[in-house]
Amino acid sequence: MIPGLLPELQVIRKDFPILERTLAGGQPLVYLDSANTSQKPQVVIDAMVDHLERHNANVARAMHQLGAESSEAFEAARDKVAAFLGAPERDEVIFTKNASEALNLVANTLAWAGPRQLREGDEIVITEMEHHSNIVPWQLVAQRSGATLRWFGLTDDGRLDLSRIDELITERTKVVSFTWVSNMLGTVNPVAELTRRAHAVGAIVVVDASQAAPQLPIDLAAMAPEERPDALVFTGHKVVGPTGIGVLWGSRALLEELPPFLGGGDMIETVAMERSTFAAIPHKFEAGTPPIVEAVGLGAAVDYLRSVGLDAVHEHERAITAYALEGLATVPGAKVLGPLDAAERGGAISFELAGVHPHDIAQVLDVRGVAVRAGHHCAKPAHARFGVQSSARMSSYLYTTPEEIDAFIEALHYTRSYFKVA
Amino acid sequence: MIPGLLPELQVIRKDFPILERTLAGGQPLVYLDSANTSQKPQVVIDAMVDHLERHNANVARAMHQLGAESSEAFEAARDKVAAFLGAPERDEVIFTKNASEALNLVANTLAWAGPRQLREGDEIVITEMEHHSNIVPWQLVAQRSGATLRWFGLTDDGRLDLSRIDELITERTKVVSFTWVSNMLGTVNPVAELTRRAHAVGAIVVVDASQAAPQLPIDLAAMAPEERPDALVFTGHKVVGPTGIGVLWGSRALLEELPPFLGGGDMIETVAMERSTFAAIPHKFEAGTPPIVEAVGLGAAVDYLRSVGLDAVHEHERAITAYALEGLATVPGAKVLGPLDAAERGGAISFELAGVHPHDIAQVLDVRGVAVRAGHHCAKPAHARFGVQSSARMSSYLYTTPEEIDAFIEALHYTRSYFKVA
Amino acid sequence: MSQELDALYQEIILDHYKNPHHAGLREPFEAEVHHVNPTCGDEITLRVHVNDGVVDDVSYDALGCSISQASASVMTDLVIGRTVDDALSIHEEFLTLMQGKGSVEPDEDVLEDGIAFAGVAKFPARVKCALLSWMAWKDATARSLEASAR
Amino acid sequence: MSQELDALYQEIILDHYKNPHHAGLREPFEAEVHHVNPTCGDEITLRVHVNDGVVDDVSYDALGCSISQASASVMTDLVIGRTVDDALSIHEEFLTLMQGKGSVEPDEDVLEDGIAFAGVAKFPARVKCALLSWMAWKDATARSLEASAR
Ligand SMILES: Cc1ncc(COP(=O)(O)O)c(C=O)c1O
Ligand SMILES: Cc1ncc(COP(=O)(O)O)c(C=O)c1O
Repeated sequence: MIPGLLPELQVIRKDFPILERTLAGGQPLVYLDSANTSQKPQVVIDAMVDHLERHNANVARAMHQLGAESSEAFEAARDKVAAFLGAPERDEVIFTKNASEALNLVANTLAWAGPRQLREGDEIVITEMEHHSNIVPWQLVAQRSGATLRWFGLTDDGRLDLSRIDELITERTKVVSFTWVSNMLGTVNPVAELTRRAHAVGAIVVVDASQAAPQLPIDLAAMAPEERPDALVFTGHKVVGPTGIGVLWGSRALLEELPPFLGGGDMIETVAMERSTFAAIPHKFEAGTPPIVEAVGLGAAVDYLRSVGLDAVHEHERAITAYALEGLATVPGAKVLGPLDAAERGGAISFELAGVHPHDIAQVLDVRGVAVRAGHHCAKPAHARFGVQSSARMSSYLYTTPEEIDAFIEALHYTRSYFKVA
Repeated sequence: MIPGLLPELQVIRKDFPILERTLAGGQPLVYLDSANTSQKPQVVIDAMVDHLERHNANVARAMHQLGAESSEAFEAARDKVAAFLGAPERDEVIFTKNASEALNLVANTLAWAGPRQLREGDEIVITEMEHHSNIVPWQLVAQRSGATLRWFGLTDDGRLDLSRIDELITERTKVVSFTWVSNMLGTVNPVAELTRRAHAVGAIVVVDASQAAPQLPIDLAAMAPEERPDALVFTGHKVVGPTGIGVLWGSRALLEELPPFLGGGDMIETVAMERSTFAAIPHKFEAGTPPIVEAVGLGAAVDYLRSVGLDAVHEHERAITAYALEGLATVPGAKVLGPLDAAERGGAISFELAGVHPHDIAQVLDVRGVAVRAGHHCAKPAHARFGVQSSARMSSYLYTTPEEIDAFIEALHYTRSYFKVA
Repeated sequence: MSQELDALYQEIILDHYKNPHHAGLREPFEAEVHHVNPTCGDEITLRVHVNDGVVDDVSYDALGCSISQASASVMTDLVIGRTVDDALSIHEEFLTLMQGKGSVEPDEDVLEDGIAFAGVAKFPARVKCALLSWMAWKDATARSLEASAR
Repeated sequence: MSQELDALYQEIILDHYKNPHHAGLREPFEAEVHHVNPTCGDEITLRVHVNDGVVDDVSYDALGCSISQASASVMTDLVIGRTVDDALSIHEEFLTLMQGKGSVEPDEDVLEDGIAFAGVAKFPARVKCALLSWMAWKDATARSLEASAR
């Protein structure tokens, strides 16, 4: 057996009903698209069903028994997420609809009147390996505020090019926003170092943990304050939770400085025709009926991951990724984009196969039940950086077995023979 | 039997598992808080479970079999919602996280550069009976754009005061936004007339259908173009669907004129470091992973309502509301806020009970299993208009029985005796 | 049923509700605050007059349910005339009682009529009502001290 | 398994993919468009030259999978030399085939090599690939006509 795999892997697989599915032609499912969205364990589904069948009511505003039960379940989910992140304070956890909204929330409120308002001459620094959700909000906000958007470039092996850090992070820098783990290259970025540098010039740091939260233990409270980001986001559906929910963690200091984002029910203190005042965090940023049943599901999801243990999940991902990288090395014409050492990367592996377009790879694999992603993976600038228009990507998770990797590699060999690339 | 009730009421009740619940002390649940959030039928829960257990994958971007199934289910939900609204085009249906986000989307994009950009001197007209979610976004946007916010006042019996319409809707008016049915007063507003007047001065019309969609048949395509709003929003959890999803319908003409709202994955055409271009509607306004399983649930929900028949639901609401209004008339000291004729109102009834604070009413009722709401119902300006700080509110839905209304009225009598108001 | 209600609506609470102590806004004061329960809209405007480390007066104008009104009345009884330190420790004790979900045994020597709120702690939705005036008082007191320190 | 694939990847498709007809960008042209499949990033830049109601030339530069590339090649074969009206009706027929989910029987007299795409209609995720160049052509043709009308 490969060292580092989850010892109870077969038991874990039983927790995920979809893994029993067969596809067209009776093919068993080999799901290698978890960086796109993860599958859901029964306990998450059951928690949501129980909520809908027994405890459904609106929160905060409803003071009857169902309302109290629902509010308690919703706020308990906030506690669970706070524990999952090691958040210094539970009220620093804001529920959004996905990671994208969380990033837009920060970007937009930084462009509106307030002590941190972005202005002409200010600079926002992101990186060439960002997901579109951590690019487009900043492009839009730069346009509207007059601030300038600057980019960390990438080295040929898919790391951040830190050689120009002194030129990039300067007194003009107001925000540094970057992904912890790249969804395309798998690269794990140096959060502590970048944050320290940004803090030294007085900039705030936003970390996109959409790919990190599923697979790395996170403990915000344990970070040295100067190395702790000011905001960090992730998305429910990639951490075995449901769609329709994302998380913004922000330090109290930052969240209190930012003006409110969306206006509406539940984010107010009082509303009058002349003007309104706003609730304290977290409610200040949660306008309207929040994703209640989704929070219940997410709470069950992060508890599930913690019960397996994030260290163990991380080990497993590393072992599977190493095994997949080895396998890919046996496929002629296969070229991996990003770091080649599993110890330094996350579990998403983008690759090319000489002579076969990524779409066609994904198609042939799909007929064999192997689900991978093809395209730009919402990371066009990173693709452009490597001179490719698109790539195929396999991504594993805590339920992935070495046998599934074997099936994947075998399917790649078959793809080559099917398209007669010799 | 009361005329107008749903003939299959007992069968319908069986569709809603939560209605079997008992509360503390073995009290059966009498759920009269449906204007706050509705309960969910088994078919909605089952559709969500089936999706999570068998078809879960990301949409649009995933091209394997699960991805195709998930995308198809998600886009089928859009078709169902389009049919529910009688939308002229299915691509005019945008999924948001709730009604509040939908209203903020329109308000914010109107404040950004584009052919309809709000400026100083422009006027936005709303009404004194709006939910905070249709007030605060306009207050914030008025502040940021320099536009002026103006208000329709209310008559003593809780209707819009249209006597000043010529002063309010003028050449300066750029947006008129109002609720179709008031969540506090129950008032049904004259959508066609207000829209015609607004269109005559070139203003766009935004209708908050959060309380209308659950109980009135809506057929946008059948409306005369000059009487058809330009945008209309509602929220999933009030139409027997899940939380975490709302709907913005907008005419293609309007949606194409508005700049994008949130930036991120799935709303782009192409992303480059210099600049990005955006997808066509509906995707232009759906940044990031959308509420997939929620859309599946919402699709099942609106199909459920259509299978019962919105006309029949409306009749039922009217019959129950009339019965409740009669009952309230027997309670000494009970005073209903809003129109007293059930034929002219929706199913939410806010009231006061002389000598007992609304919170205390709700508390006593709750001990008897009767769930009502107390407070300002996110409509503080309307409460202020009637000189009350808060009220109690009972709100029925297609599963409400006359016996439940009897229990509610009886509980009010008991409340009076408990607090010794004689 | 009525037992359950009686646990919440103790006679003492209803008495304070009908005849609130120290109600109305008075001079002198160093700080005035306005607190709102955003959930239900209950409001209180509250003034504190601190003199030489002692809470000389607390006056208020409150709109709200029986629990929130009675709580304001009981709170003023408990803190007026005490040193700020003593009053803060009573505040602490009341807070502990309210957040105890019904598991905390109240100390009548400290909380006096405040022990009537022990039942409220079992109604999570009402805890905020009971705490509104206490939170306003704490806020106003802190501001009074700041104002006098300046 | 391979049968299923063969239904999608007909020999004709693979031939056009390996040896695309009319590829490259040429002059003269009245309109050039750039279309993208936002899902996967496939791109095409396409030029149309219409002369006297006839599609004189269609030239293109395409990046994409076998289906999208082959489709561009087949499309140019079908429309170059036809009247705009005839070409548009072929476009219509191809669209119907692609959106038929596999239930539409293609007419070889009209679609020629295009009938090889009948299998693609059964793969919903690939329909967009097959249509990319056709949509670009229609767009460019409309613009060409506008340009000449001016
Ligand atoms: C009239 C009205 N508008 C808007 C809303 C806001 O809906 P949501 O909280 O789902 O955004 C509600 C319900 O809370 C409502 O009743
Ligand atoms: C690195 C990264 N950031 C952001 C996102 C956006 O997440 P969501 O689509 O849930 O908003 C994703 C996933 O799509 C991602 O991989």
